[in-house]
Amino acid sequence: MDVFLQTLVAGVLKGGLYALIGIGMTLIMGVMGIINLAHGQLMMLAMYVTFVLNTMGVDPYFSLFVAMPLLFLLGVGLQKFLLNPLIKADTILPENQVLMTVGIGMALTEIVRFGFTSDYKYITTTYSNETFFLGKISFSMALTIAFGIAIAFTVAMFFFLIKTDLGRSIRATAQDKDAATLMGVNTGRITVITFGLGSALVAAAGCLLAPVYYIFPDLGGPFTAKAFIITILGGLGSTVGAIFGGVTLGLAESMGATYFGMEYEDIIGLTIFVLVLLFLPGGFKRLTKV
Amino acid sequence: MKKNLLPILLLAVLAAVPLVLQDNYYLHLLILFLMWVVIGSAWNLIAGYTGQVSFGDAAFFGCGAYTAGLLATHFGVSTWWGLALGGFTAVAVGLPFGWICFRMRGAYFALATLALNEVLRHGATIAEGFTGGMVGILIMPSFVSKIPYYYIALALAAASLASLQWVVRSKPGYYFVSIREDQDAAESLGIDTHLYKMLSLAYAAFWTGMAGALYMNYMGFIDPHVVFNLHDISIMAILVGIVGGVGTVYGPAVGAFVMVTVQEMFRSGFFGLFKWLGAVSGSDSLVRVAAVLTQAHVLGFGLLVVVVILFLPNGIVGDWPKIRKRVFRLDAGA
Amino acid sequence: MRGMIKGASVVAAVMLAIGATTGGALAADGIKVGVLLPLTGSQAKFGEIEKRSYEMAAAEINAKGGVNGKKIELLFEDDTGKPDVGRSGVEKLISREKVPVITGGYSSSVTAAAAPVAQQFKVPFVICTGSADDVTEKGYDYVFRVNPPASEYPNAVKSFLHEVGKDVKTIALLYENSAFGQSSSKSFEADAVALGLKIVVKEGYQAGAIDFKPILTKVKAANPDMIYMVSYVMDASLLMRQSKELRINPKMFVGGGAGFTLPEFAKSAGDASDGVYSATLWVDTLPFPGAKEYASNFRKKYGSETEYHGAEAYAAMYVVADALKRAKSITPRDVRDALVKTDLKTAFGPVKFISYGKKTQQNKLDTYLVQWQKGNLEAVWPKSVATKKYIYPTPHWDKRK
Amino acid sequence: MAYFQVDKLVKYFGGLAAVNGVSFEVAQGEIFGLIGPNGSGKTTTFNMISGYHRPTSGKVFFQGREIHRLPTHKICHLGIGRTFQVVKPLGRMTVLDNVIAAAYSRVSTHHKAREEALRAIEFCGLMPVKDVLAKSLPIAGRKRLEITRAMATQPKLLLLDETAAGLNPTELVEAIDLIQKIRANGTTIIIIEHIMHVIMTISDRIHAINFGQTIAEGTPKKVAANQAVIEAYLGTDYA
Amino acid sequence: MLKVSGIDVFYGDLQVLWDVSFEVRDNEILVLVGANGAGKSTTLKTISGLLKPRKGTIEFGGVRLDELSPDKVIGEGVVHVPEARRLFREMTVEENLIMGSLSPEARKKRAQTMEWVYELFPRMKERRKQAAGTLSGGEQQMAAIGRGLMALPKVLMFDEPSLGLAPILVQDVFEIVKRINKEGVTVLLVEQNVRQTLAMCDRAYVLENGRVVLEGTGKDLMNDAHVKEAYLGI
Repeated sequence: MDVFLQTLVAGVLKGGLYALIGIGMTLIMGVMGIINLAHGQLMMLAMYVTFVLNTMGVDPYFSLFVAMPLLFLLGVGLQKFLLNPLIKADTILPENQVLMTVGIGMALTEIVRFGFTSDYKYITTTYSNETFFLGKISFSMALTIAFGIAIAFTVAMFFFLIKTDLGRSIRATAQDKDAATLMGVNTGRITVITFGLGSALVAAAGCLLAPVYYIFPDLGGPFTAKAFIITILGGLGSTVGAIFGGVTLGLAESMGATYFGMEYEDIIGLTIFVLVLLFLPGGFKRLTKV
Repeated sequence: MKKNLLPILLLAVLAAVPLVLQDNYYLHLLILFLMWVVIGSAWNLIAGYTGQVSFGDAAFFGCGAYTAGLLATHFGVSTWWGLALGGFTAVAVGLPFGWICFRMRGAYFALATLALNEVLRHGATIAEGFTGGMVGILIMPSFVSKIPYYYIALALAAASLASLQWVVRSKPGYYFVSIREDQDAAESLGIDTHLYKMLSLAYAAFWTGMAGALYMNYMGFIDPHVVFNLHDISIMAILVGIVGGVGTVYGPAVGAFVMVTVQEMFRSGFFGLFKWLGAVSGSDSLVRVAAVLTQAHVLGFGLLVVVVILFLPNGIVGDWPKIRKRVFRLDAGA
Repeated sequence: MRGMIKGASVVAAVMLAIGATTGGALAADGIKVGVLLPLTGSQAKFGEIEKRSYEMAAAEINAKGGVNGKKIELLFEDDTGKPDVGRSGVEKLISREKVPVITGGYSSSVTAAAAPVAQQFKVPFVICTGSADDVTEKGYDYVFRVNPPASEYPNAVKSFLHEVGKDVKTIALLYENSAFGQSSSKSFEADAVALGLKIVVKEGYQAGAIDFKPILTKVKAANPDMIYMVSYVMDASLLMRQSKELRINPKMFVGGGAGFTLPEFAKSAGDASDGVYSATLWVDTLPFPGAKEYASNFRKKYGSETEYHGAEAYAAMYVVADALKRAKSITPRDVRDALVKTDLKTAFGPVKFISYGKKTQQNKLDTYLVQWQKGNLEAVWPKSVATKKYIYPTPHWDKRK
Repeated sequence: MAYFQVDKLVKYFGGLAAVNGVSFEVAQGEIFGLIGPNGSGKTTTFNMISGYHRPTSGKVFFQGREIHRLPTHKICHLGIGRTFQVVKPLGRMTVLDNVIAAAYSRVSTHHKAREEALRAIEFCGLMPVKDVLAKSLPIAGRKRLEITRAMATQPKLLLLDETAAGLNPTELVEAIDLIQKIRANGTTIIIIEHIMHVIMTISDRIHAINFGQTIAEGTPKKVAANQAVIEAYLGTDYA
Repeated sequence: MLKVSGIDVFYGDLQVLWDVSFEVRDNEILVLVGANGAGKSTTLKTISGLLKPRKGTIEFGGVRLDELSPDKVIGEGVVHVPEARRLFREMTVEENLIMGSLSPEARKKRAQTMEWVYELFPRMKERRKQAAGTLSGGEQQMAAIGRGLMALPKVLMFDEPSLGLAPILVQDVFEIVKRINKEGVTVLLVEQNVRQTLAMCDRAYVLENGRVVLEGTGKDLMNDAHVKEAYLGI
């Protein structure tokens, strides 16, 4: 029972972070209909920002206030100058934008490698190694804080999308771009803002992950994959779906690691991904209608 | 007939290369180039002609390589059997996959291929007893000289290009392009789109698997990370296709040449040009430039992707008229 | 189309021309030694340490008159950590640069791909780090290895268990799914079974996991006497941090080489690293000639710490130079013959290429056990080289200050 | 049994019925018009006949055979060709290649396919533009290409979906001529058309639907006089 | 007040409008009629800025609309209720209405306008928390019109509002259009439902193959021989 509960807690805590990673991707995919294969790389970049700030004595949680705006601007720039121009390009492969994100991801990784080498960087804080216990179940302090902040961000995002004109415009663009244009939404600007927002959100995830994980240029790829699986699980453009997707993936990985073996962790994620694509296209969103 | 003259001429030149060029280093690069011609052309058929972009070519490449390697480790037969069977193993993996996943369209299919590759990679890593896991498979290459490998690679490349040319000019080729252009219209013209997508996938898997088997034989070493590699195989295959020109017969061949050259150029600091210049001129900064360039070779790759997609979305062959116009205009300006 | 081919052939011609002019250009009157290392890519950190060690050793040798008056000139080839690129590098060294001897070889896979090339072209290859067992089990007579193969890393652990940790009966075995992790965990498992120990948990994992709690929870439930981990530095640190979080209390935590000896491990894991043992191949306190000097010179020259990989490279350079000195002529064949007769005391330990078991031309070395004590890495086993006494069993987490 | 028959076809999308119990029969050699206002279910009916949509219920028979469960390509092979209301040219192929791709449904060598294709192109009058990329054709050319392609599959029954829409008067006359030529060639035709005088001129019989249901059937004259048709099609007089 | 002068419009390489000119006068109901594919929807899309004319100008109250992006056009008070409603299906009715009032001015009066819209369409008030995708066809049309009204339009352009509606609902829709017009909104209507629209409009233009072929008052056109043959007579 303890083993089960500990696994459950581990999975849910990890899932909260995953949700935050996924929500940026789900927004971008929902609005632009493209898969951003540089998503994890953006997170990696934010982690380096956190790292640099940390060497200057800034706590990782405060670096949220720097990393998020920075990555927002970067996302805006990428969308504006590299991705938007492709919409008009006449080419055989409609996946050009996706391939572009691959290129962007590679370039980001290598630029970082250039500046920081491949060495592992890490951030140790007073709470990095702290734990508290509920009964026999241990909770990592840093992961629990991260979980709390991640959920707070996700909820804030939810209300932003539901309650503000900008949020509604983003949702409207995702649902029907032309109609949104007719309502006076500058959809070009919306895609740019959305990419910025998605980048800022994944940057937040990076800041939260930094104290419990470590930092190296190649860490983006696996997280891009996770973000994508979460998005497919949750359904495009759905914040609530991203929470479901994140926690489901976190739980599946943890349970799989405990009861199958840790080497199957990634295979489990991939299998869920293919199964959902085949049998539940639209993800959880289709079940919950949110 | 005149159309075929140029490729035949080129083939003759390539066939004569080892007689003139005894340099193993260049032969090695040429073998890699020829291998990429095979992989790039195969990718081009499924992505460029049929319009089903694959992000998981490494899956088929790895199947071919592991077929060859496992035959050697488990049955003690020559890895050359891989060249006979590797392609078919890749097809055997590809067909059921395609049967299930071709109901997804566009980017979703692309990501399913990526997932296939990841599953195979993890599988090959975990199934240590069978595949040797990450320790990999090491064999003694059959030939000391590169020349036999060169001719085998050349034969594969020529055969794959010839088959590609034949395919695109026959019924399946027309059907593939029809599917790419408009799947609904294709259906109404009596095309079993699912079947023909599978055929296209089978073709691509076959040749990619063959290239994998060649790799095993030539390199003498594989492990899951080497052959089921997203960046080094799958993305490289896409780059070869895009840089050369998707949906053109010779595009990937041009792409393979450019990519192998560029890769080696960055890795070796423009073939030691800067180092040499530095040594000759005695300037340290040139040596440093060479060092920086070498360090940045993957970065160069990434930027190349960005630039090519932005400015040459149809590749060198596809956008050749555009390039020529630009270059001429530049000439005029200068 | 036609124009394009014309363009391509021009590029090819230029390429050839550049290659032709640069190839022999550096042939001064020195002796060229090829070095294959990962200088970019994810393994570049160690490639860099090894490169610096090679350069340091070569500078020392050249300062003392070089090889019979000729200076050693190092030609580095970047393998980027990828076997095919590594192979290109070796091909280039052999056929373009015509080097009489190659050394280096960091990752197992690159080394495995490069060794047959050296063998086929009959150019001696002195491996300094690549540890996959089978590279020296193929009977290659032009391949030499200075470092012990992966399967021998835990030898010191075995003798420690035999003499001190007699009450260790059950073991949990966690390893990264890499060539090194898989092969060394396999051989450790065989050794442990031979010692009559019971493996209660055996789990591989993909490097880079965020959360090891699921398997650690399982380990905790199995309550082993010893946890043996083959992990790279950051996974190692996470494993220890999370073991602490979960209050897992075996009698000893042992790292199987790789990440557990690096300073980053201790810094990143913090107090969770205290008391952790690790197998290692070298520490600078070992009584080998030049070991201390090497470490301190390295620190002086580059301002950073070296570790066993660097010592391997440093020693390999001396081994190569020694063979070049003794060789009848500077041809691959004669250098190889000289290498066979190597008997040299190096900073990394004595080097002699012998055959044992299935292995040929393999240097046989002891391995050591180190332990983190109050943030310092101390050699604790065998007793003959110990700098501090081992702390055994490791105190329970709750009982630490 | 009729040459071609549609029996109580029903198609629901979500909860809404797009087609709700349409039945008709077409005799061999006939030109059969299908009319109705926008959104009345005409194209959905075509989509069910040609296999793009599986009917929610109801059946389709062709030459005595049930075909409503067959995939689109099989239906094509049985001899039912179609054009699309929203034209679907294979844009980056030449006109000739478009038609060759279609001709391959009957022959398998390149030589024969090309021959067949050229014959269809000749028949439909696209010879002057045969080497032009399909995407650069103007709308009339695209409509004609749709027909040419369908003809190259050698259909016994041809479904034409708003072939005349967007054509100017000259082009209209040409289109009507072509349709009549196709019929004279022995092909049965079902045609959806909005332009009244076109459909009234060429149809032998007309079937009118609205809201997915049949409202009238008969000769053009009879249907044109039908009050339900006038109301549905032209709107009730607004007083 | 809205003046379209000699516009040529292309989809890629494909020309769909040739030299189209017409004007909409203050507070009238103007109808564009024509067959499928005649270019009616294209004309509306060009006015609202979704498409750019290669030639010609569009002027409204002294402002060149053809030089503005769609969001600026709506700011000028020219609002387009698109064909097939195009509601945001996953948003509630109320959210759809809010989406209509994004321009700064409309925003300020959002609450008021919404009251007005609910007055016009009491059904919408009942359904305001319901996802737009779950509404019936007629209700969706109401919501789409309401959404257009939320922008406080000076000119409201309707693209086939009767599409797919039962005759009784079609009548309702036209009733509403007339009512909106009476409240002071100029209406530009595109319809296939020729007889009814010609009966209710002030003036009309006939489009054929991307060209204006006829213009006149609704009555005149109803009696025109060509119109009779092509659209009314059988």
